[in-house]
Amino acid sequence: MSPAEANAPSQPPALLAVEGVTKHFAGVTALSDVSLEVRPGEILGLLGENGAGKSTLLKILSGVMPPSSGRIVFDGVEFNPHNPQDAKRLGIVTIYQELSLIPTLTVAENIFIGRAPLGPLGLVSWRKMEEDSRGIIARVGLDLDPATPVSALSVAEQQLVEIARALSLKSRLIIMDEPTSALTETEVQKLMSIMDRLRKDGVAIMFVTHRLEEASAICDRMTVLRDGRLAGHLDRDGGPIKLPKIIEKMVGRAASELYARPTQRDVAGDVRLSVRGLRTVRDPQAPHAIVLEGVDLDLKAGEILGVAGLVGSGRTELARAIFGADRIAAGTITLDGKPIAPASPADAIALGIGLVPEDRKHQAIFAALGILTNFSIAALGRYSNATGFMTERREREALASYRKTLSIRMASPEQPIEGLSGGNQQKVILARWLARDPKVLIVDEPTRGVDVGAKAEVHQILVQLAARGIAIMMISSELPEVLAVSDRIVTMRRGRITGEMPGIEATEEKLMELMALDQTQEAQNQEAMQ
Amino acid sequence: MTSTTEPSQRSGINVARLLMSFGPLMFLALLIVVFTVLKPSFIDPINIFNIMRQISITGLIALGMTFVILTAGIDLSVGSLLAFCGMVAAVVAKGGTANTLSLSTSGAQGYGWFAALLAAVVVGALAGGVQGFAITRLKVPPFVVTLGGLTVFRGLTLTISNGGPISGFDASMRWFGTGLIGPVPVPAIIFAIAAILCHIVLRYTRYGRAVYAVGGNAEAARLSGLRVDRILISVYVIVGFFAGLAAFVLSARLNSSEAVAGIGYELTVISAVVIGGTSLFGGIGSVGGTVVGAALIGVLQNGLQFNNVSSYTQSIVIGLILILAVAFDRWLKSRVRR
Amino acid sequence: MTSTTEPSQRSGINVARLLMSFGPLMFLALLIVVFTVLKPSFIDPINIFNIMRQISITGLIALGMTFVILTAGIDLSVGSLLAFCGMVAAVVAKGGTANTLSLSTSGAQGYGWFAALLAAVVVGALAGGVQGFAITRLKVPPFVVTLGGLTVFRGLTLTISNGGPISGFDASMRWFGTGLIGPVPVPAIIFAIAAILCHIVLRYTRYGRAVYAVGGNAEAARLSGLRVDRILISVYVIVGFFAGLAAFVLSARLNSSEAVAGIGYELTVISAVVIGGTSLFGGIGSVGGTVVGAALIGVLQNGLQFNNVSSYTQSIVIGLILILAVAFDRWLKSRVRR
Amino acid sequence: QDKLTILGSVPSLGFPFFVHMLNQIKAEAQAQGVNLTESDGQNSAPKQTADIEAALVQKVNAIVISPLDVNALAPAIEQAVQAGIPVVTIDRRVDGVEGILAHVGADNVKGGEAEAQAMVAAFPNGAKIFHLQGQPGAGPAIDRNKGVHNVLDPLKDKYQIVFEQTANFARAEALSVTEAGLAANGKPDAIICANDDMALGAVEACAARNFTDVKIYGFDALPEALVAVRDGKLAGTVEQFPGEQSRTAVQIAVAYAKDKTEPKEKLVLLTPIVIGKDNLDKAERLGETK
Ligand SMILES: Nc1ncnc2c1ncn2[C@@H]1O[C@H](COP(=O)(O)OP(=O)(O)OP(=O)(O)O)[C@@H](O)[C@H]1O
Ligand SMILES: Nc1ncnc2c1ncn2[C@@H]1O[C@H](COP(=O)(O)OP(=O)(O)OP(=O)(O)O)[C@@H](O)[C@H]1O
Ligand SMILES: [Mg+2]
Ligand SMILES: [Mg+2]
Repeated sequence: MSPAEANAPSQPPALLAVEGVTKHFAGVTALSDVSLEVRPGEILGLLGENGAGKSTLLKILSGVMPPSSGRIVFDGVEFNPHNPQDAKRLGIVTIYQELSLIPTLTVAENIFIGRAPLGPLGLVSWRKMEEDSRGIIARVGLDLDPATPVSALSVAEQQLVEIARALSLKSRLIIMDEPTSALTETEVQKLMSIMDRLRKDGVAIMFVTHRLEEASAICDRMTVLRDGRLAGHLDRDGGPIKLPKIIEKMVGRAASELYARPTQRDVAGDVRLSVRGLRTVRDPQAPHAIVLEGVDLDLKAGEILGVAGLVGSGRTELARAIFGADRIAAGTITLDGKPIAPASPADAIALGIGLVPEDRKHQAIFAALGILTNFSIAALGRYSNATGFMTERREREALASYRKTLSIRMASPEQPIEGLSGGNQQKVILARWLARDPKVLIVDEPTRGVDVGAKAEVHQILVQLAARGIAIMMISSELPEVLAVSDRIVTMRRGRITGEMPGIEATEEKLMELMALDQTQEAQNQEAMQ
Repeated sequence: MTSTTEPSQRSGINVARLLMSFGPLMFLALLIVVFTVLKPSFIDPINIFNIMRQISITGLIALGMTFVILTAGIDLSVGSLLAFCGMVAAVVAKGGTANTLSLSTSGAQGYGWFAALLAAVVVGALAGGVQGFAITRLKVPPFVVTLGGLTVFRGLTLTISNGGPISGFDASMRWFGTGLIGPVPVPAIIFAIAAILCHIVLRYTRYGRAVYAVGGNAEAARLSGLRVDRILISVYVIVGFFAGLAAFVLSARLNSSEAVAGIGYELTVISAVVIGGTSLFGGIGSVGGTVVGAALIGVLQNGLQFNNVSSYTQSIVIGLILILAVAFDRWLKSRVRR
Repeated sequence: MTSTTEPSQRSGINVARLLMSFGPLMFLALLIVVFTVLKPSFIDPINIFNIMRQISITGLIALGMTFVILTAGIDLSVGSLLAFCGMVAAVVAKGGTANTLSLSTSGAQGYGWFAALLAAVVVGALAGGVQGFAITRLKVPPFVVTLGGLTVFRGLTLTISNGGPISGFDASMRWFGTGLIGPVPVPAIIFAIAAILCHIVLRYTRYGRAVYAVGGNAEAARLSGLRVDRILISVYVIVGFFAGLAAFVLSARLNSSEAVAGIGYELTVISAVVIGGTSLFGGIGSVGGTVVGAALIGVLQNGLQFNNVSSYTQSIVIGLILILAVAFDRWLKSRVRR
Repeated sequence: QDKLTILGSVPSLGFPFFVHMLNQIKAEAQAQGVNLTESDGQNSAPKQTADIEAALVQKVNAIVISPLDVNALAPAIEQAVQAGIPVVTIDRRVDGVEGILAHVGADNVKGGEAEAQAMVAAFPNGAKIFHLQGQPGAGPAIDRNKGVHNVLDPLKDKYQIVFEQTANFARAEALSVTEAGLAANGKPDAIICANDDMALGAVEACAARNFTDVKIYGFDALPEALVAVRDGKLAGTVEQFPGEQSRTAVQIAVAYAKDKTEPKEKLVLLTPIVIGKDNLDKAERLGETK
């Protein structure tokens, strides 16, 4: 035990102190004079709206980028990391918001990147590496072959792998930038208990999330950022920090209720989209994809259908199959009573179906291209004239209006979208589909990485769209969100629909039960199939 | 950083700023100044027009290549395809494969320049389309398909002409290579018009947006409803078309179509595009950049020849300056933010 | 999920499975069968050894190129660098730049084969290092840097030798190009050993895995604490080293270092790597694939020559078969899962 | 009994000169009633070496080869000689290999000298000269360059080479290079080119500037160049009699392969001449220009 610690038993000295850090980007001040402290054995929540500067601060701490000014002290010594390795050497381990796994390498290799276990002759021992990784990923509740390439994993699985890797490193400070954004309840619970254990072992954790319940449940203290400035600190005072207090600090005014349960809306619409006996086959290119097994589903005009399920339940596959992105083996899809067979997303879009995919980085954004291009790409026909020329004025006007309604924070329409915070990127993608005005809109994790305020706005928007008669299918791993906006909810497990209920009758408990059907029964089903 | 670009400034034309922010252009200006100081006659209109005529051949292909590289593709076959289209144009222009050697225009009794031009661009576009088809349907990477194309088209060309050239076209065809409009060489005018059209297509049309999107993220493009395969095929058709057009102009200029034409052009053409700032990984780049890139190479070669620098030294200098030009651009970009 | 490959199968050698899952290898086998049926003397050991000797030069460079391409880089300078290193080796072996044309070995009074070899590989590695430095520090894309290198090294080579060859090495040096160990040509043995070493390095060392990581996603690799710049520089050093080694073997084989050696090798070498399944976008590929790719090209050329196919037709056939080989591989991969 | 088979190998079929050479070899082989295995060196010494190796495996009865590089091809030729296969070299002579059956050639250095001498004869009072060289490093380019300089260097005072550049044996490049030369140096009296393709490129460049009286000299006497000579566009081109060389070489090789007939001469050297308007009939390929 260090002498400093002995001196102040009640209040251990800070492991990390950030003093007046400022960071400018081209034309943007992302952080301005931010100070905070993290002590060993505590979980510090770092909260703030999209674009508040959380990720920027964390990147500075992990040596990804230098601050424009300010001082960082780690373990009593001034700390100027020049690259991620400098931070790593001191025991600062980071889980980045944008996943930073190497897609072409296997799970095992990603976990052991740069430190593969060596066997005789000093050569890499693949056996040991894969064995060890099996144990490491099991800690976060993941059960897959470590020899699988990461490119074959779902976003959630990738996130778990990344968490597992971070946890397997020797660390004194773990920085987690939205580690739970793609996870469902079960995995989140598992992560929480691991974080708790780490805290007891004296590890300091900085934790960023937009799911405030999570933050409230686990954080000892919170630091809140607003527009790149420090908005204040919150302390656990006996009980967990209350949500309204957090929200007030974040947005600067008292908050209304977070997830307003919908009053029962009268969804009198006809069945718009109908799916019968939908099956998919294993695709050699994506051997780990869930195979759908006879899915039946109806989606009415003007209705929001929530789809709940655990990671790997096949929700994404269902969405992709309807959208024509994956091949269908059997089954029928009808739209407004007419059978359709979209062979590609282009077909589906032409029929009036839209999909906001779950993997923003790989499936939705054009990172280097401007916001304007990103916005209009699915509606090029709408913003061009008969001769194929873009009508840029209308395009810009449309973007400007969505910028206002969705409160997208951006510098200019030409700004590359990669310069936006994650939540703002998500809003641009939503705007992309709103601009198409689809008949059926499928949103897969629509609020992944979106802050509370904006999340409420997104929910509002979905409800408004539904009110205009659009049929909406919303896949979400956040049960409160599903409960908040769905008129009707179906649950999925292992490629099947396992239950259905009206939104107002649903509770988290009921849904959880349907999502996680009896495991042994499930195993039997599996055997019977083979 | 401190000085943010105001939106209003963006649309205004500000030459100094443009120069400052686009390294290759600045480098080009610098080279012209240096060569002019070394030998003032460098900047004689006659030499400038020479340079323009010289870069027009590879420049035309580079325009097409810009489309291809924007989609993160590549086309190595352009040099061979140029030779192939040129031979086709010659056969049409002369009315047969007979190896008519006369350089005099009177010997020609073929189908005229228009048929020759049409044949060249149609064959080029078709050949590009076939390659695009192999890329999208057979899922063979562009590098491999067009490398195959490189040897296939050369073999076909040699087979058609049995290794020899086909020479001697009529005056109306030759005009496209050697004619002048006012003082300006026709090939330079063709190149300029094509560059402007390409710029407009890429910058102001749906199709252009789609090309950038496919190069920026093909999967996201597909999920946004773009017909990615069609767009990919189309860019190879475009570069093939331009190879055909360039072939026609080159044959008209040389009064001869040679089986050995265009060897090594792929590298010159790709250099022009890449020096102009287009990323080989797709999604980033512009026609303006390509024009500057082509001009940079052209000025460099001409300027060194102009000063009768020995060919060995020329190689060394050209290599170093290409690297420097791009390094300088990167350095500028890292200083001045977009 | 239901039928996952069991780990035990992974290490076991299963030729049929390997063939089935790796298109180029199957294609290679097929070609060998076809050529043997056409002309049984094709698989005379002498011819097989000829092929092995023939592919060893570009094969060696392709090994180095595999490292480069795995990082999503490219090296276009290898052909020129080969000529440059060969000339350096010749100067060292002959003890001076005197354009000693005599083929008699007695004329040589230089520093011996070892010094020549050392000079070639050191110069190659240094040249690669300089290019790697320009790529990482000046942030110039590999394509541009090595394209510059292509012309610079050629210019330097021509300057050293004043255009001519340097010929006539002593028997000990020549052994590396023409000697036999048992019935096996020395170049083939050098290639085999180098291939095995490269395989081990890439597959079983941390360095090798880091190379894959950098190619898979450079930014993620940096975030994971890898020294990306150092790794990038190292792969250009490696390919330079192999260009030097190949230059030495080639000079020894031809008993002459030529200023025009290696022209166009970059495409052959890159083809071998790409046909072997290495992705130009980095992160995916293997040394085994490269060896198969090099062999495929070598067998194809030799086999066609063996059957007296006309040179023009050869071009056409080679181009088509390269495309087909890769298409076949893609087709297999889309059917059989890894 | 099986027909004899010979290998005919040329440096590169990318150049019309060698296409002609191979065609002549082919024709003569047919006339002699032997099979011919063709080989295109593709401008690469290893490739030409590999072709010889393949031919050795196939046990051809004789080899007729125009080596891309006299030094680099020496080992392969030596290998053939050691395998007991008669080798006849054309055009370029390989030194240092014992046992080559015969060499039939016209020296490129001599050709370069002839070309320069023709120019000197046309301008007895001196001239301003452009010189377009071949591909740097290539054998013929080196030799022809040497020949030109052998003649002109001693006459430096009268004959100034004001512009000397490579155009890589290519017509398009020669056109560009000549344009640059004309812009930089004004009109020359003569342009000496290391092959006909470049000469024809130079013709176009001069024509575009209306410099029709520049005397342009080519090399190889390709049919196209002969036409240009006839039309007065080229002042001359160097004839090396590749057809005669090739046919003679095949005759020697076949005679030996059939019944070990030793050639009358081991070294057949044809003297290169410059073809001008007045001696067009001496050109080997005049017939092809009809
Ligand atoms: N590379 C960059 N270039 C320019 N601006 C940037 C860059 N990275 C971040 N910014 C800007 O800095 C601000 C803070 O971004 P940051 O990513 O830190 O937000 P955040 O708090 O993590 O938001 P979110 O919750 O959405 O992830 C934003 O306005 C963003 O646009
Ligand atoms: N197009 C695809 N390519 C490769 N793998 C895919 C693809 N689509 C889905 N998968 C795989 O399907 C598996 C299960 O999908 P996924 O986990 O997305 O289902 P889900 O029910 O949508 O769950 P969640 O969205 O919560 O992650 C994952 O292992 C993922 O890798
Ligand atoms: Mg963030
Ligand atoms: Mg999902």
